[in-house]
Amino acid sequence: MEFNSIQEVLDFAVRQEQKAGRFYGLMAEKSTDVVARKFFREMVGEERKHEAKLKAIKSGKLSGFSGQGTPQMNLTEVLGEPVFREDITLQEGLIIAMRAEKDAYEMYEGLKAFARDEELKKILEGLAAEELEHKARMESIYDQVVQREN
Amino acid sequence: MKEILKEIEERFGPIWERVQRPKLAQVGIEPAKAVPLLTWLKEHRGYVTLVHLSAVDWIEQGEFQLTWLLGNPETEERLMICSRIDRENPAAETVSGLWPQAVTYEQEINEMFGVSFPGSPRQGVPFILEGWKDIPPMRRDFDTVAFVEKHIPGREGRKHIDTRTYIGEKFGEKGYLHD
Amino acid sequence: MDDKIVKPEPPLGGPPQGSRPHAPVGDGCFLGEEMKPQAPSYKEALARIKNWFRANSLWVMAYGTGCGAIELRPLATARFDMERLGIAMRPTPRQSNVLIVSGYLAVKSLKRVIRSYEQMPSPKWIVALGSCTINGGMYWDSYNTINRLDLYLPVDVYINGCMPRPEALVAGFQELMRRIKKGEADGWRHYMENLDWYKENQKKIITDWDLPEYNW
Amino acid sequence: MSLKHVLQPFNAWVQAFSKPYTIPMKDTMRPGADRYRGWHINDVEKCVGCGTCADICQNAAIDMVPVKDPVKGDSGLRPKIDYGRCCWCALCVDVCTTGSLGMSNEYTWVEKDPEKCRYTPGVDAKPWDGSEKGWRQEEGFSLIVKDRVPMPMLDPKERIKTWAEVVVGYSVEEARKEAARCVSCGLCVAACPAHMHIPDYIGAIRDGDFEKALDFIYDNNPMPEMCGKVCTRRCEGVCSVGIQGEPLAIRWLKRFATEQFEDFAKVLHPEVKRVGEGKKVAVVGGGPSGVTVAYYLAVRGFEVTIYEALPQLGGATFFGIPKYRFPMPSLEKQVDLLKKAGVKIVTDHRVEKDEFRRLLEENDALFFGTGLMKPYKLGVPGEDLEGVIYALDLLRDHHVGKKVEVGESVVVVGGGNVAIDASRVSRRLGAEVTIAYRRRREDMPADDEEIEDAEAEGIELVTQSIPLRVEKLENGKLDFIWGPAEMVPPDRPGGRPKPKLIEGVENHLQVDRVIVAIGQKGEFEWMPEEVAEKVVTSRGWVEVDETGMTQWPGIFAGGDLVNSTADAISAIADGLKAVEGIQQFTLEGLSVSKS
Repeated sequence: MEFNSIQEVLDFAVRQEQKAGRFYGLMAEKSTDVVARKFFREMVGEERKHEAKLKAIKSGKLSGFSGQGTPQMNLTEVLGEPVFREDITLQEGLIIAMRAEKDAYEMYEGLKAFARDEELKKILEGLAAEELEHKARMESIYDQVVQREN
Repeated sequence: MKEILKEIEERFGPIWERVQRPKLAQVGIEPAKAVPLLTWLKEHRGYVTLVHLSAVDWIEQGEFQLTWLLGNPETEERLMICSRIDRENPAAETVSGLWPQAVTYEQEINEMFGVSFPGSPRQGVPFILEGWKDIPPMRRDFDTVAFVEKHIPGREGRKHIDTRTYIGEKFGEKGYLHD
Repeated sequence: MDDKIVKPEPPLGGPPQGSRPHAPVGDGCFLGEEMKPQAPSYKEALARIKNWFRANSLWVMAYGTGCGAIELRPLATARFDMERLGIAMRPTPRQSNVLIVSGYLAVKSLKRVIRSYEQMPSPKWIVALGSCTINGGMYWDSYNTINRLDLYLPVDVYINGCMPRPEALVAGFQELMRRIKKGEADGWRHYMENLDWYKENQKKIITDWDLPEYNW
Repeated sequence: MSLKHVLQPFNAWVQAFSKPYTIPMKDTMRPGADRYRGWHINDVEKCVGCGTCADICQNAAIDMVPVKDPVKGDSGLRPKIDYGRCCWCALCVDVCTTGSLGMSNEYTWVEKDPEKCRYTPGVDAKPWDGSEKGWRQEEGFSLIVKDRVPMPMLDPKERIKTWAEVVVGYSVEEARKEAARCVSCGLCVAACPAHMHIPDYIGAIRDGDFEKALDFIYDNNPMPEMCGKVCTRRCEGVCSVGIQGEPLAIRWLKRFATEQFEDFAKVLHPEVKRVGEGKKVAVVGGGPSGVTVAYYLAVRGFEVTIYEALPQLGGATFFGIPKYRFPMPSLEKQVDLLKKAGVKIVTDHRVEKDEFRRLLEENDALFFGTGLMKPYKLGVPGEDLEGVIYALDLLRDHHVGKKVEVGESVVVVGGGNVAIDASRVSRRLGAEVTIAYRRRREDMPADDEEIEDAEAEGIELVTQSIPLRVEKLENGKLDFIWGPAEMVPPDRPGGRPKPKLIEGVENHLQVDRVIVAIGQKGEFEWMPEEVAEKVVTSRGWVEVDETGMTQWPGIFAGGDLVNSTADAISAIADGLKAVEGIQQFTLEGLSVSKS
């Protein structure tokens, strides 16, 4: 994959978010567990928000990415790799989401290596950081919901 | 002290007694015999000093207790003669004939407790209280704080909040068995 | 006895409002003097000089009403030596111009204090010592002591403490002197002008009222 | 009379030039001694506004006045001192629970306006603020009794051999002595989720009136014996006596009061109000929240039926809490009162979808508090191996009387009360126990006391350990592999620090069982789709409004499903909220606004 302009990169990123959104939408439709279903629906909304943010950047309304710096817990690396089933639980759903964000992060990191333009590199870096932030947020939710330790 | 207590018992009939310290004893006696006992003690046993005369309000028993504290300057022994009188229409015999200083004590007890000593010269003459209209203030059924709140103005503008109640109200403390 | 106390008009302690138009500062100190509406400047200067003299000769009536009387003794000793400040003890009210209410005041004493105060020649000042004179102090729930002095007599200076130390007393006298020099210490005038209010309060608490009615 | 007599007085002028005998004016004004009792100072940040100073003041010189909004552990009140009353006895300083109140060594204050002789130290600025000198509470001396009456307990070596209750309980003398330490400030009332009348029942215990104490206790807690034994006791965390000393043993005192009576029904005399007559309420789930709703509605005349899936009411307090902490007879005593109050109890009965719909139709309101009954999984490879079990299952099986095998050694993953309970039960079943916890010891949600007890019983604690995977070994044992973690700061204020895995390090632990106790979730399979869709959130819990009602009008919820703390007293608080809500809903038909 090769990008020639920032616009192209952002278009690609928007498509990625849309893809993810569709994926969560599909899972929300299929799953039987009420909690998982609600979670996936929430994720669809999340992805829409990301999409809107990217579009805002593209049209120049937003100047750049701003990560909140949520600390990483490296949970994604430890946990197993659940696959989608109809009776998927919130826990597995969260792991899937964590992994998806991680994959996206790795993809942008990989793309960065090919970018020749400094500007492009910067925007890819921003995208990667954004995805990393999403991953950390998922981990944080996992930590609060699943590992409540009561 | 033992001998004199024994002698009192022999002469004046049953008494209640307690030796508090080697040279201090307490004797309880019925009111009618109190003044004869005091007289006898002064005239015949050297208890020539009236150290003190005081009263105690035993509101639960419906009695006032009068205590004459006598001193024997020679032996340095002291004797407390206690006598309980009825709280309704309290009166006792005066000892002002024996000890002139008793007049002041009797005047004060008359004012503070409302115990009258018929024959004592300054009964009913204001001593510490002037123009007192309430019940005598040393009686235990006299509510000092209520009196002060009613008659003696203090500074306004103070408001104390009880922490316990305040917290209960602020945090919505409720009871479900009782209202 | 009525439950409610009448509120003073004008406010307690402060100089009376309205009733004394353009009076010269610190003047009009002897009995029966008419307050003149005009104040020529030489009179003002004279008043200032008078006040300076008054401030430096405080003659205290030796009358202890409560525990604070014990704190007055050291003032006469070598450490505090109040005479160097012009403060001297006087045995009768007619010779003194400062009344110290040294702590709690029984209703019975209050009557004597009022009588003494009224016999003192103007200008005269009251110094109140300790908590008891402010709001009753530790005798706040006692049946025969008053809780606040300012209802019955005009106080010029309060010295806080229970009891205030002699040092605080010296500081209090210095404050009184400062106020006299500035012409601010006019409690006596307040008393004269609000006599009815003071008398009403006094009569409420002193039930066997037999004080003479002074005419000034 | 000669000239001499006339001139003699003027001789005194000679003295004008001699050295004065008096001390110079500048030296007469001495500062107060180092421990002089002058004007008050107060460290308002340290002060919690307990009002003990105002209570002890014999002159009624201290008013508690509001200076900020009250929060838990701080009444928001601060002492305002009237110097028209103060006599500088310093009892207020000596009794101060926090040691914040002190006195400066300043003592001079001349005032024209007597109204000004009143101020709030620390709030109203004064020249002597921050004074170093002056009266302070003396080190080691206090009018507050700082030491708690020790609670007799079984020896750790003895107690792992038996299921007997570890805590023995106070005697009458001990309890009254402990109760006498209370300063009745009420800070505990704010901290208690159910806002129990703590100072009142402690006062009744102090006075020896245990019936009155029980009456206060039962006024808003229908499972006090349980709370007296296993409560998380947030009250003790904010106890003002505990700031400088040990907090009041509030939990043990409650336990003492409830232990004085065999049959609560004989002692309690609730005013039975017939307000709810003719109204029916179904309660699904017999845990603390359900019991609360049932009891208080029953005494108000409602017709209440509880449906419970397990053979006994009590919910997590029945199947979760081991009997060495909360014995069965204590629970039965409380259930017994419920029966006497007229609550119908249906045990061993699981409500399913159709029945739920029917209950909804037949009753005026429905409450569910089904709790967190399912464990979350570890989420790591190898967790489906035989030998990996869940703490909840272990505890439940043990309490309903099934035989449980844990082998010789176990590792318990988790750091909450469930993890500690599972470890102590395993210890009593004869295993060597290790607790593997992700965070540090001080971050453990479990009770500190519980952790100490567990350690005393020989349970090992391995902190900052993140499970990586579980493998089966050839000798039939399990290999529990974990990696160390470092702590990173929390992402939200007030959150706990988070463990971050240090990658590349693996530690091994050979065990017979891996017991998972990382967290629990609620289950909603029994609930009709349309209801679940409306009331359940995307995090797996249930949202309710301030009356305890869910998004579905007429359905109320409470307990672990609803609150974030997941303890019994919060469940009871939820129940109380729902009692009010249900009463409003059924009697006044109030539909609470949804926001």
